[in-house]
Amino acid sequence: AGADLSVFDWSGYEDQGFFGAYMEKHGEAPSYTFFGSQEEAFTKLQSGFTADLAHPCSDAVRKWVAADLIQPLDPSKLTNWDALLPEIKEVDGIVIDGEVYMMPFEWGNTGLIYRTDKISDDQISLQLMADPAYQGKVAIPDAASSAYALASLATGNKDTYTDLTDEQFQAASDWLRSVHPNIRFYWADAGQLDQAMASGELELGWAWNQSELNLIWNEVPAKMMRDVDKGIATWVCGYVHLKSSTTPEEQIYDLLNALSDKESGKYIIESWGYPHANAEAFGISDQELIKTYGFDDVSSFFEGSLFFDAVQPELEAKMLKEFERIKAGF
Amino acid sequence: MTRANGLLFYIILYLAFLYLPVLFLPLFSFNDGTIVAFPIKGWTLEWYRQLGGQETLLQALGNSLIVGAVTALFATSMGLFAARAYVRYRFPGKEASEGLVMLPLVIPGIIVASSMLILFISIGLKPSLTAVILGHTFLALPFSVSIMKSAFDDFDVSLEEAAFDLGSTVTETFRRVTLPIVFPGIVSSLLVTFTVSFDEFVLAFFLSGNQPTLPVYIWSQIRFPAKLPNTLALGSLLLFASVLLLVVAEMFRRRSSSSPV
Amino acid sequence: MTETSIIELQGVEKRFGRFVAVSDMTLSLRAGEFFSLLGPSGCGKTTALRMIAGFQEPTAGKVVIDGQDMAGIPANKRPTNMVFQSYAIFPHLNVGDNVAYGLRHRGVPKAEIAARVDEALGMVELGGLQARRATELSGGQRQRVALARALVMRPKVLLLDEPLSALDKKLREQMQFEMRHLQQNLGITFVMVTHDQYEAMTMSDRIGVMFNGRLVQVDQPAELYARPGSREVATFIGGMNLLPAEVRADEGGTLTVETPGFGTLGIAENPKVASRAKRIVVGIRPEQLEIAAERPADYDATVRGEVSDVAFYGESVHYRVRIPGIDAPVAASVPNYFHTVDHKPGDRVWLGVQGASVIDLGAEDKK
Amino acid sequence: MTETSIIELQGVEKRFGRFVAVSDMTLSLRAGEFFSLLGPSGCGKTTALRMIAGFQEPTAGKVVIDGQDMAGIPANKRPTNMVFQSYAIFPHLNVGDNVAYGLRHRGVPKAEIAARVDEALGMVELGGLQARRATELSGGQRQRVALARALVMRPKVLLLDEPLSALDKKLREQMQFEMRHLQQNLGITFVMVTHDQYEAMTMSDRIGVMFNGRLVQVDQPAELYARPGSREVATFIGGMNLLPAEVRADEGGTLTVETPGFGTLGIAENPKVASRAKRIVVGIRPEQLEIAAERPADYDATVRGEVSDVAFYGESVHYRVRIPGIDAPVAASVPNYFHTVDHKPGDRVWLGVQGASVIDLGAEDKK
Amino acid sequence: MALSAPATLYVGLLVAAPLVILVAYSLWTQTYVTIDRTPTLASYREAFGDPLVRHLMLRSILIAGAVTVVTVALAYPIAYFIAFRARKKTLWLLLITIPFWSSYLLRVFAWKLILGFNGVMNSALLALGIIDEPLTFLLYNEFAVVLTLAHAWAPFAILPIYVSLQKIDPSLLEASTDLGNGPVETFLRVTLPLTIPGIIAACLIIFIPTVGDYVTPSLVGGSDGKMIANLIQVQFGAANNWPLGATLSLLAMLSVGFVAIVFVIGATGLGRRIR
Ligand SMILES: Nc1ncnc2c1ncn2[C@@H]1O[C@H](COP(=O)(O)OP(=O)(O)OP(=O)(O)O)[C@@H](O)[C@H]1O
Ligand SMILES: Nc1ncnc2c1ncn2[C@@H]1O[C@H](COP(=O)(O)OP(=O)(O)OP(=O)(O)O)[C@@H](O)[C@H]1O
Ligand SMILES: NCCCCNCCCN
Ligand SMILES: [Mg+2]
Ligand SMILES: [Mg+2]
Repeated sequence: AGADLSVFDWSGYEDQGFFGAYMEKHGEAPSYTFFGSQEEAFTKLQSGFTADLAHPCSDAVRKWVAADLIQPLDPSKLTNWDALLPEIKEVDGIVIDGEVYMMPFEWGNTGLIYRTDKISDDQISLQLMADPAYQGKVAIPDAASSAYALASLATGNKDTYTDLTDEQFQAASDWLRSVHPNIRFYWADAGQLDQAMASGELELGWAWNQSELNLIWNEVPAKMMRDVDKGIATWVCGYVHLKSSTTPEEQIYDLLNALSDKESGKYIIESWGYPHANAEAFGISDQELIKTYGFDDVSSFFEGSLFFDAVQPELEAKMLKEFERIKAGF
Repeated sequence: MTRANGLLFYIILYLAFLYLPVLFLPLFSFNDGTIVAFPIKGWTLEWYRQLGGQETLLQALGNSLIVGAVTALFATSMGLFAARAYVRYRFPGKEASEGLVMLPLVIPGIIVASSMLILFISIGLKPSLTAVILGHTFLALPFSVSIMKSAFDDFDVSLEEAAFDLGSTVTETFRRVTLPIVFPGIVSSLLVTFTVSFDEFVLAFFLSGNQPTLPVYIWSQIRFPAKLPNTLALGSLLLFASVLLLVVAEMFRRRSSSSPV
Repeated sequence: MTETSIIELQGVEKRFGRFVAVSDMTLSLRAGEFFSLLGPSGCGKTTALRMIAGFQEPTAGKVVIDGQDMAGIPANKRPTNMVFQSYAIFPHLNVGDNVAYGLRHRGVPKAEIAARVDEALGMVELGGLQARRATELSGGQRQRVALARALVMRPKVLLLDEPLSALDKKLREQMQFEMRHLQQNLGITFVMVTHDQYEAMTMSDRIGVMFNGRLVQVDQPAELYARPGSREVATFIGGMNLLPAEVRADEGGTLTVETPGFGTLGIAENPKVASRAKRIVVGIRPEQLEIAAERPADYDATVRGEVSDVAFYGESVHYRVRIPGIDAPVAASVPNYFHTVDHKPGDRVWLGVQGASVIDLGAEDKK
Repeated sequence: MTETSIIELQGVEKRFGRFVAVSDMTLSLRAGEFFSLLGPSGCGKTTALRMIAGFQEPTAGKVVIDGQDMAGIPANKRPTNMVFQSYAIFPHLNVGDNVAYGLRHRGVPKAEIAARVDEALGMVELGGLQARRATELSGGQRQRVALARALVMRPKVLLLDEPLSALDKKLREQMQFEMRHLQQNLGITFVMVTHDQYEAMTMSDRIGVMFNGRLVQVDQPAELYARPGSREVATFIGGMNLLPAEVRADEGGTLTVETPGFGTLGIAENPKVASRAKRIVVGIRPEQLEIAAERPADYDATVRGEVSDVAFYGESVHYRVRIPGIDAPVAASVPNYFHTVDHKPGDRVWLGVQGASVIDLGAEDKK
Repeated sequence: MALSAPATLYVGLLVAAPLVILVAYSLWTQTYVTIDRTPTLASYREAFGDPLVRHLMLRSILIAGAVTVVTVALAYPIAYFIAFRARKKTLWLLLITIPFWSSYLLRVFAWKLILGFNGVMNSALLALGIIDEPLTFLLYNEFAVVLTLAHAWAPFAILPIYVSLQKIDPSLLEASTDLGNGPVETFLRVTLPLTIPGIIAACLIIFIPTVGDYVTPSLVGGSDGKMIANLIQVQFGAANNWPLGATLSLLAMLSVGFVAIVFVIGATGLGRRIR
């Protein structure tokens, strides 16, 4: 019964703390299949992979809609829709042409994590990544959009990141090229980055706030550079209803509503360190942690940070191509 | 003397090279920490204990078992007949056919995977366990054919003729003589093709749908540090099971090749 | 083509593609006889046997067994059984199950199977070995199991493809002996393929000699030796000195021939030789030549020559003697009664021969 | 141990673990002789040969070649060359390169290599086949290439391990002949291993007979046949009827013995037999027995019996005759002069023998 | 013959059909999420025009070549040992294969544990005081790729060479010795030329698939170790440009085939010249 519902998700999101209400009602967890990156997920879906729900981030939604992979959601069936943070509902890709395509779930930052025992707080900046002193001590994601987001921040073009002019694109590419000699590896999975930061192999890493917490929990002296002026990015991910879905709607909305419940939000905040889309979740969570993670002022994440919106298709293609060349040292 | 010692020394070094990496997997599966690095923090069986509760892992394991079993059956039955033809008969195009069947051994995996993905989609077969099975059968065929070929090589044609001469029909001869004699070869082929499928990643990654095989599952897991120790525990168990399987297979193979005919 | 013929081959031919392995073979075997097909490797013996067994269909001609045309009747429906050269013992079955194999197919009741298997194993002196694994048998034992497995089927005809070639010399001689006795006791027709002339001669009632797919002579062993129908047969079986000869007279079955070295001789006309001619070839077996230091008396012809080679064979000594006017040295063998070699290379010796032991081998140009 | 001995084995022994393959072998070979090691399969012939070649080190004793102790000298440094049973023709090289192989190692100049290869191939009658691939040769040709490859090295001693066993009968006989001539012309010492008594007897100057790792008799072929030193040798070489006998008198080299069936006979004392005893075994070769329907005159002893078996061999006929008082039937062979078999199974016949052809084989209990 | 038909047809179809489709795709174009089926050589132009493609192709072939040479050279003595020296051959063969029956991904991962910054190697060297900073050149480069693959392919090199060594009649080696040659010369003049077919088989079985590997380079190769297959994988994945992916696949196959043929001809010819 409950397991009939299939979810295509990031690995780890099968955590039953996320959907307690669903478990209560159906007695069984949905069945999960995992992907490692949004691109991988997209390729699989395009080649015929079927599921009921998938978990991309907002920047991918337009592309998925264009590829005819997802169907709109009915907000009236989303019981927690009104409780969601208003800033989030305005993010591009959640609603397209008046139709709700994604129910936001978790959000967070991509930022510069650094070893506090090697680099002091006042010393830290994105430009350090290109500093020859850090040769072999830097890692950035093996993902073009994330790399160009970083480069746009570093070259002062964060506002036009989704629609860079040719000169701006050139500047971003040049900047990435200047970082390339320092790169130990382009990370493909967060675990790889975490391990390398923990061991001291890396001192600077462009990564997600989950990594920051993972390091702190493992007692590694590291933290994320959170100063919006120095450069940080924000993203929102959520669940979309796939066209290939075969399970009755009711069951699908049961899961979506369980995921967006404030109890679920409390759980992800407290044990994963990710902020949740439900505004009420913050109130019922451990306030000590809320403060430590900087979630007491939610709006600060949105103002001034670079937001991961969908990049223009032609620009995206250019980024992908150029990024391959940069990685190869060209 | 010294030359022989030198060779022996090299053999020992090489064995260390083969074994050391693999032995680190079980070692770290007992490590009491999620970050896989020295020094080892402490010893625990926690990761093994957790395995039982991992629904998706168990499902992936089940999928791999199914895919492996069906692949082994398909590849071995096709291999059985093909090998029989190759050993027994001369026919036009035999060399070409033998060469063709060995081709999967030498085509780069990504090319097989990507082109099969395109092929299956274009004939309306969505990524699924079925697609993986078809792909794995393709990869496993050369193994099965060569194992069955050596089984038939040892098999004297006159045994079948003798059965026929003593009144047996063609099917009876196959059942009472051919099958029992090449049986060890069949078992050995089933085991080897099963293992080829069980450990295959690239094709399964491209072709599996919402039911991942174990390697695809492992791929999604080794990217997440919290899951890594579980994966190592699983890998250690797999290693152990494979050794058992291989020993059994080898016993069968020996029985088949030692039967003088 | 007599009333009691059990196997008849009528103009049987077998082609593999363009290659003719057996051509126009006509042969009639009497029930109860021990018949051997003798010939060099590749001459088509096995192919002929397999056409009788039904493993190969003739491309022309007819195989008749026990009065029934075998065309279209597969091997498993023929009243013949075969002993294979490699024995083809089923390795996954024990001795008893090997022998019982054919009976099980026929659905013979269990108790009868056991009794008949016992009996058959007794016949080949393997009683009590029922439970032995096939892999634990010696070569000679394997041969016996193969024999028992075929005999237990009580075939009308037993076909044997070089049944003894895998055994060593001592064992082979013993089995020749035993198989011959078994055949005589059972009265079954045996058709055996061999390339060993001694095996064929010591075991068979009649021998069919094959060359290049053709059956060239069918005769009793002594007849075959004494009156070979061609030079090929003459040299394939036993040693033979060949000499060209010119026929001077031909009357009442006696030919007067002029030969190099030995001069004029009266020899018997050989009825096995097809063509008559002026220039013929005659043969003399090495053991029919007398060799002596002094001119031997009482021989129809004598000639002088020089010993070129001496080979000591134990029971006999083989000499080669060069004779003026004859190309190849002439071979003569002498029983070694006195443990001595009488002539050395270089010695001048006399050879003597009787006209009666010179064999007419037909026209010279015939190959 | 003579001045001209080229190979000396002094108490040579070879153990494999606990198994003694060759034990206490002492032997001296003369330069230029053709020596054969003869014995049944597994008796240690190959092992002995390989110790001479240097492929195996003796576990005791000494191998001396041309006056030099070979201890510690590897095969590639010894003045011997070998023709292997399987010929060991290098499959990746053509005929010329095979023959040139050893010369290339020695760094012989190109032109000389070519000349010597030509010469060696000429000797074995393969001139002009230099470019032929090894895989395209017939069995006989491979044998010749192996011979040429060894001869081109101009070894002091040529070792041959069953060099002819892979060939068919006709070719084997021809090669025996040719090899013997080649050896005589070149004057090289040949040491050949064989298990074929005829091959050993026809080719060798001397034969060493081995059983179970021991060299039991070394003699010239005729001597070996006439005076075997033991029952094993007597029965291994040629046919032999064995009879128990009691020595009644022993004087001047003549034994008076009492045998079952044949009664009292005067026979020559055999100097090759070590031990003297009262109860001995005597041997009679089948060809030394006269077989006749009427009691033959002029024989030292005659006895009556019944024919149990007749085997026709072409040049001779072999009878088995059952005689009261003698366990196994007695074998007698008769040259087939008259193309007829004179006696049939069941016939009563007389056997006659001369005391001079009865062989003293020593004490009875000796095995 | 009818019996081999299923296998032949199966492989034939699964080889031929994808090839046809691959060719078709390579002639199409893709923008964003839509495929344009008008035949064009655009992808080929793009592939040929891009120095990156040439660079990766060349590097792939060089890395695969290095992997092949290293693997075969390391494996030869083992195969030799098992064929000529070892008593219990099957036991040894078993011993050689056992490590390969764990998961392939985990084996590659195991190399990261060894070569990593705080991996086994660095830990050991640090503990022994040989170094006082972890070595960083062990991982994320061509060296790591070659080492990892030389490990992964070991049995595929050992087995064919073992088979060809085992076919050598020992009397050939004795004959060579008998004709005056020492062990080294015998090896070079007899053993080696006779095992060339086995060496060629091992090389092909290793070289060809290695060019197409992308998992190992992406795990241990860093950016220096990336190969053409990674670029192909990107086209089918992130870049979502299947036509270019198909084109690159075809070009990779052709290059590999060409190199393989040249190699086989060269190796065979070389073997023939040893006398
Ligand atoms: N199935 C076949 N296809 C083609 N040629 C064949 C086939 N079987 C036999 N031959 C050829 O027919 C000829 C006769 O073969 P056959 O086996 O009857 O010879 P044989 O007299 O039994 O020889 P041997 O004593 O060597 O067993 C040979 O030249 C052989 O190569
Ligand atoms: N390397 C070895 N290890 C153990 N035993 C051996 C070895 N080589 C030979 N033997 C044994 O030594 C005995 C003599 O062997 P050898 O090869 O010398 O016999 P042979 O007289 O040449 O026999 P054949 O005529 O069969 O070639 C045999 O019983 C054999 O099994
Ligand atoms: N390009 C957008 C990056 C979004 C990262 N999302 C990470 C989610 C991890 N659960
Ligand atoms: Mg035959
Ligand atoms: Mg031997």
